Amino acid sequence: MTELKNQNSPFIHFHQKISFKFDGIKYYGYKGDTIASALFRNGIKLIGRSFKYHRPRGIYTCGIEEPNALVQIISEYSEPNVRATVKKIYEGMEVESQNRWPSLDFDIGSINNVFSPLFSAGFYYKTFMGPHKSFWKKIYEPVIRKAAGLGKPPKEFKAISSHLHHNVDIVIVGGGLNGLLAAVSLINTNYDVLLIESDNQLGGILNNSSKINEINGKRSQEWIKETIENIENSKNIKILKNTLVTTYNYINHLIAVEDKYVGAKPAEDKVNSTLHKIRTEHVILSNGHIERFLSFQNNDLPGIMLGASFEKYVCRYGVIPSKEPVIFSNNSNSNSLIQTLLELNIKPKAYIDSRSGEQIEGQLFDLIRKNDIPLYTNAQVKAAYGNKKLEKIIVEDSSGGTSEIATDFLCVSGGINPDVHLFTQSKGLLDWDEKDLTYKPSTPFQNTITLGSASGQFNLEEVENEINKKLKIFSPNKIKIKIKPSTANEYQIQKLWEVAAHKSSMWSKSFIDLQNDVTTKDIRQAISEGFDRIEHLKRFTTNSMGTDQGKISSINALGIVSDLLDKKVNEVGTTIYRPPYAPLSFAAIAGRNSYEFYDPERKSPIHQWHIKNGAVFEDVGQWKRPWYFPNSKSESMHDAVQRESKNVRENAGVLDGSTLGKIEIKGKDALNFMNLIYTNSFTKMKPGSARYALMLGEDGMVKDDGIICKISDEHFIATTTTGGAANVLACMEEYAQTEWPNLKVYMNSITEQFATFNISGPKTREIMSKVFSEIDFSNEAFPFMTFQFHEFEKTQIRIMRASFTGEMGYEIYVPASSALKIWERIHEYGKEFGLIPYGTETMHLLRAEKGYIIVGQDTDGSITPIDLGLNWMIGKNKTDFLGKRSLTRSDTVRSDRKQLVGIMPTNKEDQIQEGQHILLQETIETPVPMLGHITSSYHSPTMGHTFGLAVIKDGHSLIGTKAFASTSDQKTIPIDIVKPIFYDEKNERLVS
Amino acid sequence: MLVIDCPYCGPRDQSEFSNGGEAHVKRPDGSQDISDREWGEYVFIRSNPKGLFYERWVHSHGCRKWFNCVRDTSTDEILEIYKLDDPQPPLKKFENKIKTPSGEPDVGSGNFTVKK
Amino acid sequence: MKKNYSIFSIARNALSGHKNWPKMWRSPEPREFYDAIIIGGGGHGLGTAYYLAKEHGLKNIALIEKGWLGGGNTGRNTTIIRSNYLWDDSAHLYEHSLKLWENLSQELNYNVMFSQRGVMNLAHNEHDIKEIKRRVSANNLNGIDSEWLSKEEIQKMVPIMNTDNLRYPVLGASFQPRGGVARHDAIAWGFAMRADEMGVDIIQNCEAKQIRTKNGKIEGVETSKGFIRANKIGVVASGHTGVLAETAGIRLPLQSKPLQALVSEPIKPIINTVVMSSAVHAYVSQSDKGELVIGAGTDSYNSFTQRGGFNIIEETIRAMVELYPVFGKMKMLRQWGGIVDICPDASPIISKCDVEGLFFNCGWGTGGFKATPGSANVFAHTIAKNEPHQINAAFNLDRFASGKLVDEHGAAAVAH
Amino acid sequence: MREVIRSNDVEIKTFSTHQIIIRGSGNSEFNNILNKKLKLLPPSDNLRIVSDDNHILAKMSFDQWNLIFLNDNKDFKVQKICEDFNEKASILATNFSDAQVFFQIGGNNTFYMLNKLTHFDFREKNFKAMTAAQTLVARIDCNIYRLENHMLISCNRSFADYFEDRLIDAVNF
Ligand SMILES: Cc1cc2nc3c(=O)[nH]c(=O)nc-3n(C[C@H](O)[C@H](O)[C@H](O)COP(=O)(O)OP(=O)(O)OC[C@H]3O[C@@H](n4cnc5c(N)ncnc54)[C@H](O)[C@@H]3O)c2cc1C
Ligand SMILES: NC(=O)c1ccc[n+]([C@@H]2O[C@H](COP(=O)([O-])OP(=O)(O)OC[C@H]3O[C@@H](n4cnc5c(N)ncnc54)[C@H](O)[C@@H]3O)[C@@H](O)[C@H]2O)c1
Ligand SMILES: Cc1cc2nc3c(=O)[nH]c(=O)nc-3n(C[C@H](O)[C@H](O)[C@H](O)COP(=O)(O)O)c2cc1C
Ligand SMILES: [Zn+2]
Repeated sequence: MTELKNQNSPFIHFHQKISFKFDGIKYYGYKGDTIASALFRNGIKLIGRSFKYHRPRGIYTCGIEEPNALVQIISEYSEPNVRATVKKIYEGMEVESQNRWPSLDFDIGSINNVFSPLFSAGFYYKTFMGPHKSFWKKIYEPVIRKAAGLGKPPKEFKAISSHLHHNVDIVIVGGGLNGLLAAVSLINTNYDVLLIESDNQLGGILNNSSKINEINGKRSQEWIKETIENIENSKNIKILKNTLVTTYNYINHLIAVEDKYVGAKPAEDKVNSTLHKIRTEHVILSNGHIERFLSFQNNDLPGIMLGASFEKYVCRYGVIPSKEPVIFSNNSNSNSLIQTLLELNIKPKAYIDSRSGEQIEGQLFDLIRKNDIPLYTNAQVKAAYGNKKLEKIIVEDSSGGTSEIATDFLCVSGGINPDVHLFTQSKGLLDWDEKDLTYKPSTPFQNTITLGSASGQFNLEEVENEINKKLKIFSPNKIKIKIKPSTANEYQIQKLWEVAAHKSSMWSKSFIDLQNDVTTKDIRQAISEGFDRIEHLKRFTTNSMGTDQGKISSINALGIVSDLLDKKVNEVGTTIYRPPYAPLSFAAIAGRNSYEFYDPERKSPIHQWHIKNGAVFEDVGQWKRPWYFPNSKSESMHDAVQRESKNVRENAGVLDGSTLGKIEIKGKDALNFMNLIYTNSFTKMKPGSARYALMLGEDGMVKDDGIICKISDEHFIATTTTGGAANVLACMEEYAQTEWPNLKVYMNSITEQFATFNISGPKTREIMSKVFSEIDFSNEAFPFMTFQFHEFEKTQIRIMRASFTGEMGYEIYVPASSALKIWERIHEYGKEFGLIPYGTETMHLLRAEKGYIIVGQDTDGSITPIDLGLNWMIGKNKTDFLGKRSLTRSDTVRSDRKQLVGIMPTNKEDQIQEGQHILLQETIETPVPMLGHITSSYHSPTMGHTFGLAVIKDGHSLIGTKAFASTSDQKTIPIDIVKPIFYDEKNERLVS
Repeated sequence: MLVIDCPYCGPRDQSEFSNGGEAHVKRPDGSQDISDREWGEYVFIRSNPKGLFYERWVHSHGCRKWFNCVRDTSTDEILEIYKLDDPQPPLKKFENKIKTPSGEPDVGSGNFTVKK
Repeated sequence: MKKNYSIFSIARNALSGHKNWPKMWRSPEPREFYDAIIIGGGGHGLGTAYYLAKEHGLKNIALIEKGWLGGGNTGRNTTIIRSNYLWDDSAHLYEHSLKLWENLSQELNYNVMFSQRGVMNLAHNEHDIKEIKRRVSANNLNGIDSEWLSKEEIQKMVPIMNTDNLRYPVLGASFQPRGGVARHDAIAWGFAMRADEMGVDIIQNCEAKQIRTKNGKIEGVETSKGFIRANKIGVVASGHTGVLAETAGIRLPLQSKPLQALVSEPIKPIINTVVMSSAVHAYVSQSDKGELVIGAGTDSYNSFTQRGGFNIIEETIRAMVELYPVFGKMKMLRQWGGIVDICPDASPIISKCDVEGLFFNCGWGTGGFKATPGSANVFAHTIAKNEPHQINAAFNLDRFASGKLVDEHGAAAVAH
Repeated sequence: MREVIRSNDVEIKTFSTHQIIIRGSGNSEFNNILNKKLKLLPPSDNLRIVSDDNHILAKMSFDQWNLIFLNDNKDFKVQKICEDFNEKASILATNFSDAQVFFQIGGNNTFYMLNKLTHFDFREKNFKAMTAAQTLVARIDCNIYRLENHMLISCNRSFADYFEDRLIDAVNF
């Protein structure tokens, strides 16, 4: 086959040959070629197999609307479902066809075509149910699933993609004729303008067809060049090329994706694509139109293509898919195709038009006559035939006579639609145009202006007028433009939704959705079964659910349905256009917010020390916390925790508690405010003392806990849980602003300002006295639950006597910049007393022995303070605090609620397991009634066996009785229900 | 993503804000003697209109201030933003402002892309 | 006419070019009066009508739907089905449903393609592990299949998952083998067809506008097709239930929010089970057509626009590519939203109310598809008997006054 | 000041400095107290910055002022200023010197680089010189100060490593 070039195409670099592989065979194309245009150059027409029937398929379009020519790009981590009509080739590219086995030419799956009469719409709902239901799981489903999908899964790849936000005044979507003109009108105005074009060339229709030869007396390419220069020189306009707008959200929020490697292999270490997130005041949609196809028997054969696409291959890509194509149309959009071909001395083999001779534009008529092109008017292509490619067509004319035309190529045009996808995404409403037989934008919902084809304005004489009128609100530069079209100015079309089938058989098919193999027969069947709402029809037949979302076919389907139901198309409606406009890469959406930046890591000021000392970390929210400190590589977590715990009980240990939330509260009404926020009363509390406090939700359930330091009635410092820090501050702010605006109070988070070290154990006092030698740590000078400010080496620190482990202890609050210095000092002086660092797991174990709860572990949002046995923490005389009223609801006062208890295995060697449940019976016959569950459980080095905390029904009165705990292997162990305290019940060690 | 015009900072992307649900819900204070049911209504029940809605937002990643607005939940359009101590604007004021008749169409009408 | 579907009926129809299939359901005009009206033609509503006719012998029933059958959340969800819920009340309800799912294709003679490929919930930190182990234990004691999977077991089942090399590593998972996915539209259509066969009037494009009551009793409902009298009304309108309840003077503890989902382009099978992760918010399964069906989150604000912010999609996708590095080269084909009605305790309401003859089935939030047959079944019982089935007794409206919530928030992976 | 990166027409340095967060009513008494102490009249317009050789004083929202010390100061001196403010019950002054780290960003591509990380509208007409803002940058809370010739961004200390990595990444990709 000789290569057919249109050397006039300015976009193809004919001197730059590029080699690439398709299904393992090497081919050549030129720089600028898409995979599709390059394959045409090489005479390849069979590109893939269809989804359901595995029918041979070729290239149907020349752009993003392509339903058929989807390929796998092996050389880019095997990216599936790439449109051959968009993706440009580069040296060394490897492409593979999809959905065929063993080969494209001989595909076993095509046997489906033989059985196709059985695979009617929705056939699977009606079959695969017998003879027994087990057949579904064992036999039918695996077979169905195997057939799924088009391309193969891609390979692992962490693509680099970045995001870029824009804030502008006007976005112009589409840099075709109208987009360029809109930009020109905004040159040097006060608006920030972004002009976005999906192609790598501006100009749109001017590049893709010969419709317009001259603008303002210049050749159109010359005009484009000049225009772009003018736009680029204007400071207020920015042009983004290779950027596809995919999403038009509320408040003019647009998402667009920019391909950084067009016609080149993406580099692995550079940004491959950019996701633009654009916020603008106004949007101008000048994104053009889409040509639709025609339905007739076997309209899917390779060799059949949209007429405008054929023209685009010739003009834009400089390749001529066929030397003697037949053209079949019902409208004037293909007129310029004939013009284009004749200019290249190519004579179409025949022109078939469903319109009558009188309806056809005079200009076209003359052209056809003059060039002696066989003309069929009032005629339709009834069927196409061929083996894996088009060989002949059957034409029926007005008299009902048929004739056969042998041909390898057929260009079809069923009319054009404004590309309304983005407009409807923005929630603009469409209206059916009975003359042009298409939906057109009607009422915009946002500040949206549509121009040119995108507005359904197909008359070239109107361009100047439309722009000047619609952009008036911007007081723009006035556009003066003289367009010299090559063919008719006006658009004209005749209704032809479907050509009746030629000799119809069980196997005959006219496709309405090429990708999903939906035929017009399927549409009829759906209507007959009662799926007559367009949304039902879509879901029942899968029409327009492919990767092309029915861009070239959905209007035809609407037309057929409206005829079948005898309704106006407007009454049939459309299915919903949803984002994205075209499939949008996951990598682009993720941008840099994934992988190493998935979520920030928050680090304590002495994080590096922990790393150096071998800490194993635990994720607590965004924080990294030392979990335990193994003393060697081989020490297990269990051993480390037992060792750390024992050491704290016997000597001393120190924990980095810097992640605890810390809030400073101040103001005239601070006391009042704190009394409302927490269950406790702080009224009688002495300045300088500290108190354990609970915070509830309005539903009465425990939300957070912490220690409150009272500096004065006007000034408090509160701690919160690590996970609850942000919520507690937000909650305080909310109530201060919205419920009690009269209370004069301010709060600041000081979490980040201070590091917190919790030191505890019997040797603590000695260590502290060494570290801070000026401070008197005696019981009298520094009693339990008090705090003091001190100056240490010219920085202010706060020390509080409190403990979460059950041993006597202190919490030291030091400014973050001094943290490491003081932490190291503690270790230095503590060494001789056996001080070690310990992690969160040991802290959890020790506090559980002491019966202290962890909010979120021993509570789950369904536990009140009363359930926890913490009635004493509720300020009895307070008239109000968050959640107070909820504590007296009928369910919260029930005595048999789930309550916190301790549990011990009756046989000490039994293991109590966290998360298991408490039962009254030994044997498990499901469903078995559960009393509640084990919230915490550890092996205690002090007691030498496991123990736990549990919340169980009526727990408080069950203390002293026996029950059973389930185990993860579905057995039970006998347990004793005990008070939730296992260590130093009298608090002697705390106050010592 | 909405753009919300914070009365203190100016228009910002919605990602900076947190939603606080219905506005103008008065918390019964502790001295009030109310039934379980009335209290339950305060804790759990908020209006949920399809249409004009008094709503609270907080500029949580900005100035941390709370404010109110009137938003149409059928279109997401924010019609007025006002500070906590500003008077509650009467809904009458907005009734005609919504750009499309029903705003966002009814669930599953399937026809809403088309002008009737 | 009873419709009997099998490969033989298809072959027979193939011969006549599939032109003579019977209609799935009639399109009747509403009568003046019905014993019971169901408002809302989603799976729950259609199922309710079906069970009312089938199990309670009610003859004079109408179902009114403002748009098209199954066009609400039934037609737009990620179809995850499981019953491994934490609390006894929830577990019994969802397990009741799961059992019905297992026989539904046969019962309806319509293939709902319930695919029991298993559902996995990932744990990403110590807290997740604790929650999940607790839930697995509760499930087992309730007789529900549920197991704890180690990281190695997960890797075997889902080899494409990145378990270690991510910000929140995968530490384990719960797995319910009997869970899975189903064909969402089919259950609506199947219920509708069989309900219609038993004489239920299914009326589409009929919007309930105002529920009319008199002296604390139901009178009927004002619709876009006129006023219809009824003895009993069951409201199953999902996101719109709160709006309808308000017309009868009932305030429900519901907030309606957009919940989004998306599908990728179709590819050959790569993931054979359903994987959910609450911590990083990514839910995925692969449909029989080949798309990845991915569930995202809700927007923070109330809205009836069936769409949400792009930020929600972004959150989900970045978690997806982190968990599954092979998805970096995948593309999103379509994203959409549905309006879910969310209850404060993340559990549904299946209850009567102060108005005699008025019943609600709502609050399913982000996870009611799995409950479709079970919820419909016990709701039909509640309407017919005027009192709850023991399975839905806990899901009453009184709980918001008494405080006896069924709080599924604490339980990891409430959603979907 | 430590240089973080200088590339692609962006220059980023990082430093920590003393800072006090002052909460109060903004009434004349409040202004007087600040003015007396600092010789700076607190801005009354929201998000405005006033400065002298040693201080930046920015009004961050209607009841918060951020006081940043540009030159090295002694810890105890700042602590003293804090305590002096705190003498008044109606003022809460918090020493924030260790709570945040600062990044100074300059160069022609500053906004382009930052807009990879934030939606914030840096256009002159919406964010004039000598104004401040609180917003999300790289998904975390930041304060931004637009000075005459460069920007200052501060974020919480625990995020410092992360934020620095994000800035470098944004310059490079
Ligand atoms: C994106 C998404 C993902 C989800 N994923 C899952 C999942 O994986 N697993 C799971 O179990 N659940 C999931 N869910 C939840 C699940 O879809 C719903 O809980 C369930 O489908 C609700 O069914 P329904 O029949 O109650 O409601 P719907 O199907 O919404 O039906 C309600 C019907 O009422 C109609 N209606 C409303 N107002 C009126 C009126 N005034 N008059 C007449 N008719 C009216 C509506 O048009 C609608 O058809 C998901 C939901 C969404 C949105
Ligand atoms: N008389 C006739 O038969 C006839 C037929 C068709 C068009 N016309 C006329 O031709 C003119 C066409 O000019 P035009 O400017 O309307 O269209 P155009 O085709 O010249 O430009 C549209 C541009 O938008 C780009 N685009 C499309 N979707 C995009 C997206 N999502 N993101 C970014 N870019 C996108 C395209 O790549 C293209 O360059 C119109 O004035 C029309 O009246 C006449
Ligand atoms: C499980 C499931 C799978 C889907 N698969 C596809 C698909 O392959 N192609 C497609 O275009 N849409 C698919 N959709 C999305 C629907 O087209 C549609 O967007 C969704 O049902 C919501 O309806 P709406 O967009 O009409 O509002 C799927 C939806 C669901 C729930
Ligand atoms: Zn603000």
